[in-house]
Parts: sequence; C-alpha cells; structure tokens
Amino acid sequence: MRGMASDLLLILLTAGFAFAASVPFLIIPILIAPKNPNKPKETQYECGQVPSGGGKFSLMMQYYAYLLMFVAFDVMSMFLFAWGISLYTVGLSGFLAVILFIGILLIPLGFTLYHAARRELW
Amino acid sequence: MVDVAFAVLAVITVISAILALEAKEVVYGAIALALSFVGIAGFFALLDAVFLAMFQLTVYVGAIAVLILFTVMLVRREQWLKAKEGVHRAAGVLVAIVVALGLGYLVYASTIATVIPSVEQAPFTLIGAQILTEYWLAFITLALVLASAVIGAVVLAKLERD
Amino acid sequence: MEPLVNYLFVSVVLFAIGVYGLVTKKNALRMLFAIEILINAANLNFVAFTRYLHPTSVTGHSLAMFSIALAAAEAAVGLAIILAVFRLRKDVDVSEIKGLRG
Amino acid sequence: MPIIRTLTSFLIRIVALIIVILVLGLIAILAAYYFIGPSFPLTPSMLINPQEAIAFTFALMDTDFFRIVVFPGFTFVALYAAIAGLWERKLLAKIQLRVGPLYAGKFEGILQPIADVLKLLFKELVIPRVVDRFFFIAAPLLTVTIATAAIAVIPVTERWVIARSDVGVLVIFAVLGFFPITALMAAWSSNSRYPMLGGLRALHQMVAYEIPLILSVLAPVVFAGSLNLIDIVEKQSSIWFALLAPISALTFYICSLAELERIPFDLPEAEPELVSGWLTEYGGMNFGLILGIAVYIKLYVLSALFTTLFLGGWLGPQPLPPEFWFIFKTFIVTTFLLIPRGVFPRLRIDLLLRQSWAVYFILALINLVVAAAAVLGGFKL
Repeated sequence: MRGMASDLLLILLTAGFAFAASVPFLIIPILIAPKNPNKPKETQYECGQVPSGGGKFSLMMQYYAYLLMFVAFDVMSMFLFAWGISLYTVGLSGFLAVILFIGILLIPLGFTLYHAARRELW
Repeated sequence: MVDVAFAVLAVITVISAILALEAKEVVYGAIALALSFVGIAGFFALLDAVFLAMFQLTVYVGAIAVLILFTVMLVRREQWLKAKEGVHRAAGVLVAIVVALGLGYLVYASTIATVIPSVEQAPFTLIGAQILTEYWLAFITLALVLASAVIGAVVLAKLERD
Repeated sequence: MEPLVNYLFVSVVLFAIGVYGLVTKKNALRMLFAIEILINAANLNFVAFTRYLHPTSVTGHSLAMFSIALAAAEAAVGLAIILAVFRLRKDVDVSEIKGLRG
Repeated sequence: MPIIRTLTSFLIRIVALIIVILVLGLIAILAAYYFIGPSFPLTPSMLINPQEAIAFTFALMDTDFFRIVVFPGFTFVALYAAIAGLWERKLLAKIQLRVGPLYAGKFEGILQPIADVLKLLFKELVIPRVVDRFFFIAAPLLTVTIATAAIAVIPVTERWVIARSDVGVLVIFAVLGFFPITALMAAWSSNSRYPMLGGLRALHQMVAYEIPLILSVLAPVVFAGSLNLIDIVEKQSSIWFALLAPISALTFYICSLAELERIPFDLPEAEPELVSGWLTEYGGMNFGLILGIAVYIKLYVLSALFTTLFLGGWLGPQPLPPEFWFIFKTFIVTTFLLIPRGVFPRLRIDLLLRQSWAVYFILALINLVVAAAAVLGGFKL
C-alpha cells in the first residue's frame, strides 16, 4: 500500500475499532439486563396515547427548496476547495473565473430564498 | 492487500447496486444506493484519486443520496411493497447480460489488458489548476447549469399558485 | 496493483445493472437510481483510464468532477419532476403518466 | 419476599457484569496480542526488569495500533466525551444557579459518567415491535463508527496523529455528510411519528449548515495553501487564523453549534415539541451509544477542528508540552460550545434555515473572497 490509500485505510481501521468497541455495549445489556417485555412497552411512543399508526411518511415539503439549493452549493463549495489549494498556480485569472462562478450561483440563491419564504407556495 | 481491498469493494458496490434496484422497500433501496456510492469512492481511493474520492463522498453521499432519500420518503406509497414485476424482469436480465457480455468482450479482446501502471502520479492540486485554466469555460458553464437546475427544480417543486 | 481490466469489468457490471434497471423498472425513482449507477460506472472508467494510461495528468479527475456535478444537477431536476408528477398523479409509475402527451 | 428477590437478582447481575467484562477484556487482550505480538515479543523477564518494560511501552506507543486504540484514538476520545458530559452538566447547573450531579463520587459528582454507563448497561433494551430491527440497531452503531472516523485525521500534535492525510479537511466533511443519512435511517426504521419529524428536522438543519461550515473552513485552507491539517497548524506559528479570518471563525463556531444540534439550534430534539426527536424510540444502551458517545465525539471533533484551523492547534509557549496546549484549547472551545445551552432560547425552524443561507453563507463567502484577495495580493505567512 502506498501513501494516500494507506491513510484512508488507517481512517477505516479507526472507525472499525470504534465499531468493535461499541458492539459489546449492546451485547452486555442482553446478558445482564432484566427482560420482561409487555405490549404497551413495545409499542411506539405517542405521549401515552394508543399509537395512531406508523411513522413511515413524510410531511415536510415546505423546506424542499433549501434541500435543492444544498445540492448545487455543495458542488460549488467542493469546486472552491479545488481552487483554494491551487490558488498560486491559477493566479488572478482563476480568481476572476471563481468570482464569476460564485456570482452566477448567487442568482439561484436569491431566487430560492425569495420563493422559500413565501409559505403559500409550498 | 490491494487485491483484497479491490475484491471487497467490488462485491460491496455491485451487491448494493443490485439491492438499490431490487430491495422491496424503496427507502432501503436508497440507502443501498448510498452504500454503492461509497464503494465507488473506495475505488477512486484505490486509484490514487483521493481528492476525487472525497468529492464523491461529499457530493454523492452527502448531498445527492440525502436528497434522493428525502424525496423517496416523501413520495413513497405503501402499495409499492406488493411488487407486480414479472414480465419485464426476464427481458431486463437478458438485456443486461447481453450488454455485459458485449462490453466485457470488447474490454477482454482489446490490448488494454497489457497496460502496466506507472508508479508516478500527478498531485491532486493540479485538478483545480486544470479546471480553472484549460476548462474554465466548462467551469463557468457548470455554474450556469447548476443555477438553472436549482431555479428549474424550485419552479417545478413549488405549488402552482401564481 | 490491480490490472486495469478488473476496474473495467466492475464498471461493465455496474453499467449492465443500470441498463437492467432502466429497462425493467416502471417506478420513476428506481429509474433515477439506475441512471445514477450508470453515471458512477462511467466515472469509474474515467479515473481508471487516467490512472493507467496517463498517470501524470489529472484530466480524468477533472472530467469526473464535472460529471459528478452534472449528476447533482440532474438529480435535483429529476427529483423535482418526480415530485411534481407525484403531486398530480399520487404515484410515480412512468407507464401511467400520459397526461403530458400533447 | 420481594426485597430479597430484588437483592439477589441485583447481585447476580453485578457478578454477571464482572464476568462479562473479564471475558471481553481477555478477548480484547488476546486480539491485541495477535495483532502486535509478532513485532513486539513479550518476555517474562519484563516482570522483574522495569527498564525492559518501559522500553517495551515506548516502542508500543509508536505503533499505529496504540494510536488508533489509545491516545488520539478511541479511548482518549471516549474519556474526553465522558469528561465533557459531566462538565456540561456541572457548567449548566452553575450558570442556572443549580447544583448539578452531586452524589456519585465524593467531590461534586465526578463519578457521574461511570454511574451513567452502569445505569445504561443495566437497563432493559426495549425495541418496539413495529421497528425495522436491522436498521434500528445499525443506526446507533453506524453513528458512533462514522463519528470516530473523523478523529483519525485530527492532529493532537505532530507526533500524535493517526492518519497524516493530504486531504484531512475533506475527510472531515465527507464524514459529516454521513450524519443526515444515519439520522434519517434511525428516524425511518423507528416507524413512529415523533422520530420521523425529528429526523426530518435534523436532516434539514445539518444540510443547511454544512455549506457555511465548509466555506468558512476554506479561508484557513486558502491561507495555508494545503488541505493537510498538520500543515495548516504549522502555518499558524506566527499568527492564528482566527485573527486573520475572524468572520470565518465566528461562522464556523455558529455552524458547529447547528451541526451538533445544540441550543439555540436543537430543533431536532426540542423536548417541548418533539419529545426526543429522532431518538424517541431508543432506550437503554442504544440511546447511550448515540447520545452518550456519538454526540460527544462529534463535539470533540468540531472543537478540535476549530482549534486546529483557527487557534493554532498544539502551538503554544514552550515550557508546557504541545499536547497540553491542544487539549487545553480544545477544552476551552468545547466550553464555549456548551455555554449557549444555558442561556439561549430556541429558534424557529424556518428562521433557522433561512438564516443559514441568508447570513452565514454570505458571511463565509465574503471572508473567503477577502482571504483569497489578500493571498493573491502578496500576503505571505
């Protein structure tokens, strides 16, 4: 294994150790904790009421615009990272291109913020 | 060592790609799709494209997979669990096998198999330089594409009350 | 190091899975999944070819970055379309969407 | 006699716990010896010759194994998490003129974390019948695993770092990108209403504040010209980046509050509205894994990242060791991340999301452009 990939392997090993160290915390209670299940205990929580159904649905439409915007700006910020580490090589022309890039992307930002604020639209 | 990593990644990627399409519950299909993206990022890391691997993880897993997962939860119907496939599936498998065999034969028959990788490699700092000098026009166009995509998506997703 | 052909084979398998999904599935979401898998297979090819054929350049990496960015835009618009269709029809089965026919 | 039955069952459980811990410890030691044994042979003479044992210990400390398991790795962070948890409770209590944990341990309840862990271990693992078991159990484990992956790239000092990755900053953001998925996984598999609402809120919030967070990190990266966290710290030997890029530092601080789901941004688990948010159905150690370990590991990661990027990491006046400076600064940042919980009310979610894009995003962009202009204009560190 050479340089870069071995770094990532170390990161994976760290995560793997955390996983291996957390599993016992789930096994020990099975061995030593009391176990007397009953029906009310095993239903989902709805403030003590009889549950009115499952939770496999989603209602939060009104902030969808923010999520859509996030995808585009995530891409933008990663491209900015690519620019940020080669700042000296690309110089002023690259800087201007990036300014133009950001400037263009400010248009959808304004548009989305305007539309996301109008609650009657969502 | 690399061989083991490659094999594991290949198995993870392919199986989770299949699961993404075939899992009964479409939400877990979306999670399997995210796992498949992670596998591709692992391949990028094996190919010494660490920056690209992180790009893949941040954009694909952090953004696209999250958006897909959210939308899936929004539009999911209970009746999808009772799948009614059958007629199409055999044809699909046939097409996939034909595609795989054809492309696989092309790869196998070409001289690509003899390529030997060289040890030296370009630093990833060149990526930004290349994008901003050689491909700066594509970079600006990308900004336009993203901008129009966001605006179009917002217009599509909102209710038409205007 | 792994021979190039193995990466290409993985890519081919992923591509075939994507094609299978596009052919079989009627659910628009699954079709979107299939498209994402196809794009990923292509990206894998970009990077593998760059690594093996032009190891001193990063062209493949740049192209893969552009490709991922376009995939992001595609996903945003595609999901918004799916959402709009869902609002109209209460389902996202593509064989049922005939209302758009002019 | 109920009392006797309770007592006996309690004793049996204590004994069982001790046996289990012994067995697991033995397994861990054997596994560790299997991995590092060949390169570091243990000889019986170490028992009588302390110098040999010390040499062995020092040799062990330079291995990846030790780094991953003990010092900058999991054990250190778990300890930090326990201390931060206790510190949070005591601090908030003092701010609000309460007492806080008092009885465990003789002094100010310093043994409270141990008591908490013991309590959670003895609690029944209640898994509701309607959940999807696989994902329900996998979600907390995944949260801990992913949170721990981030600590691998954070340098405590130049020597104490697990992975000297050239893309360290990006690794952290790649890791942060996973949390919305695990939160949604937990929320969805719970198959209950409060978790779903909380999970969706968590998703929106984490996603909205990730972009300003990433952009505020870009200013130090531009100044240092590198993504390697060690390089970034070494570039700060003359001046901290917090002074060069104060707006970025502020944005980073506020966005870490939001990423950590802390007051004033704790909408995903707003108790008066949503019970416990996406953790509602979790109980016992399942809950403890997320809230007791993962949340505090995230807290450590973000405070350590703030220290590394803006406060000069391990750099500090000489007589004290660099490790001390790093941990000291990180602890100060952690304290500042904890304090708002005692003093602020909670935001409304639409304001919260709007604020992220309309205020912090723009602020981070402005500071980034200024930083880049300064660097291009000839500013050298």
